[in-house]
Amino acid sequence: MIDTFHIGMFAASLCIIIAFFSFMKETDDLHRLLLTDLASVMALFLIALVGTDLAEALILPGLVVTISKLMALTEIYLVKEGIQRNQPARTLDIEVLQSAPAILASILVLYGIFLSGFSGGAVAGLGVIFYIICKGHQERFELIETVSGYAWVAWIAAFFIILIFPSQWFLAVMIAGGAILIKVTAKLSLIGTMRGESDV
Amino acid sequence: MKRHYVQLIAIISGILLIVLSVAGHQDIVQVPVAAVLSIVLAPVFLISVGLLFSAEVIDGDIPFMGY
Amino acid sequence: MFDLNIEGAELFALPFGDIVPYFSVYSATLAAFVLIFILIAAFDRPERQLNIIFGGDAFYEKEIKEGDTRFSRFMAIACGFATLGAVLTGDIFNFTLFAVLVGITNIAIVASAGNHHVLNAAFQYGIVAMIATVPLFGAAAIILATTGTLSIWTLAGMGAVPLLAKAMLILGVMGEGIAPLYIGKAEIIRAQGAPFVLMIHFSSLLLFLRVTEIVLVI
Amino acid sequence: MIEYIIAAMFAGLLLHGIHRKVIARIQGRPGPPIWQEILHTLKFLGKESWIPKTASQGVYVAVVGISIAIWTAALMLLITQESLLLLFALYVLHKIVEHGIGLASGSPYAKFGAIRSVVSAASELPLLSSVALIYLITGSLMLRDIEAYQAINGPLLIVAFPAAVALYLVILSKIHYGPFSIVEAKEIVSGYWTEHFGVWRGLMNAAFGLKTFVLLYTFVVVFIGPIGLPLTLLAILILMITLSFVCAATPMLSPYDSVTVQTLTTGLIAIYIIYLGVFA
Repeated sequence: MIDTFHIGMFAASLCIIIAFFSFMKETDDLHRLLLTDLASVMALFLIALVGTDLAEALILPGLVVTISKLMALTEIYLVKEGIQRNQPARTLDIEVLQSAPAILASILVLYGIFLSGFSGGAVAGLGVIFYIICKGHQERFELIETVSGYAWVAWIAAFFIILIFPSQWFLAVMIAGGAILIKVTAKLSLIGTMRGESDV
Repeated sequence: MKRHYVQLIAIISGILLIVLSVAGHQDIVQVPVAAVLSIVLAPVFLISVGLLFSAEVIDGDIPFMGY
Repeated sequence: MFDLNIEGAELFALPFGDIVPYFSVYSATLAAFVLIFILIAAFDRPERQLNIIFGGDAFYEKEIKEGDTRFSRFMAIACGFATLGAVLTGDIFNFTLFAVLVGITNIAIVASAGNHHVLNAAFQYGIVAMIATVPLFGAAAIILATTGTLSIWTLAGMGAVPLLAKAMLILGVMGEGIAPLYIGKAEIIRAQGAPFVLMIHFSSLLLFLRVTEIVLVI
Repeated sequence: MIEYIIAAMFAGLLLHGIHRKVIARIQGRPGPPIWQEILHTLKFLGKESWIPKTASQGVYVAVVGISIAIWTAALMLLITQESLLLLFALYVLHKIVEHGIGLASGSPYAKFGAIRSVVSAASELPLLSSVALIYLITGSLMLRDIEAYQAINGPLLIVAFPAAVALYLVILSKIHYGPFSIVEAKEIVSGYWTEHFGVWRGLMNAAFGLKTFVLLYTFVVVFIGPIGLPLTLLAILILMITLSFVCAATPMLSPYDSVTVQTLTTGLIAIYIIYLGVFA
């Protein structure tokens, strides 16, 4: 065990020396930014070498802080170089995203309806997000909000049915399941429409 | 800030400091506790006494913003 | 027990299994200071700088709107809380995480100025801070591997931690905390110094004090 | 407790006065009377005072309170014989006071003083190496243990001479008119406290008097040992006069020379500590 650890330490320190050497050699800011990721991976490497449950639990927070730091640095780099303004018109330019979304989205929505309830809503919502992201969109918040509002009313109504007429529990459960399906779908699809339109 | 308040703060913190000091020497209060409380009270006392001194020059309230 | 003859008597300890947050006379003093500075950063208004045109009597006052300082104020408070965490935690890995968090918030405070020179300084410092995570996490990993625990409480006074890990811990904190002291210089002149830039200095000095204590104790 | 605080403040201010007198005599001037600094402080307390409009109010006032609190705490530390490490922490926190004073007012002169204070962060490091060396020798950092050690083994001044030199240098870098006092050089008016006037200035003066007294007292307690109050005061006076000699005879270094000298000293002591720790 200890021997393995020492061999690992040796390999890690070799990697670290190489990584630091690359920092010394590199002068371009963007390349240095990319190399910092290498450094953070080395840090996680050192933790992972310990190889216990505790080490496994330590890797996730370590990863989170290093990634957040990397993101902060990237943002600073974008502002510093003045390149945050000229974004491409379409972020995802992939063929499948133009031809297939209808099929994939309908499969997801159908499966979501089949599941029903909260997780079903999540799946169906994912399908709607996928469709909206791929096929373009319009900000129609009012429509979605209205649907979601009625769904909420139906859900509450289902509660009252259960409380007042316990014998009709099956009807109430079906109403509640359908309502929450629609509600979660609507909420999730809102995410798909939020793309920074000029009038938002 | 009204001069009145500064006077009040100075008197209260001063009395507390003296009480603490006596209590610390008489072993009524433990010395570390008396020390910590004195550390907290000393700036309050000294600043308010200082402000009272300077208020003698400009009679009345103690103005806080200037220039 | 924790009554080591280094940092004074133990005042309070909260045993959460392995991880034991504790107050000694030393860390309680530091924590009290951090709290005072968090309050200052939260409620104080920023200074308005006077710039003097040297060689004459003319000077002008930089204008600061309330909205401009919101981000730096938030980051200064976040920095204060990260420092508080670093001062109070009883776990070496948590300490390193808080040190990295202090580094991130320091970059953010420096970067909120929006000036090109300051951003450049923030970027370079950020890279230093990023590299510093290697010795920082490395130190925690070595301590875990050699002693099997990360609790300062357990390690206190045992002397089981190898010198290499201590050196790496100090090196990492210097990268995370002390580098901004020098980058802060670029910022002091251009942005409102108190209380936001002051927070950078404050957090780095406190990290330094805390790591001194940890290295002497473990 | 308050009687100790007030007495130490007056003693420190008196030491400042003696400092100025000795410097003046060495330089062939009559110099001010030795109670000049006390009069100074009382005079400032009676002056009209407010907060500049450009200042960051909270920091502007808080640093005055904090500087008093820090050095009061240091004095209490000596009275209750707590940890030397805590004294080191308070000394480092004094740096924050310097930054805070400089940054609070918005004045460029004060700001320059603060930047010089940031640059000379190396002046804290000799104290750390001094603390580390004392820990290596006595095996404890509590002042009562150090006193007990000295009662058995004689003064630490002989055993831990480099640590004494380091602490002496630390005191020297904080004393007025010294070779390292770049933070209050006259080309930046009064340095970091240019904009603190009236009550604030008077109280800062008192706090700095307390600081001088506490640092000198620490030196005597840690390196010479418990020798009774009259002898301790005599030792403090002698120490102050030696410091005045150094201040009178040396010019103020330029900021970067000052940092270089402090860093070099720290490095030398660190090497000595590593030598002690590894080989001895």
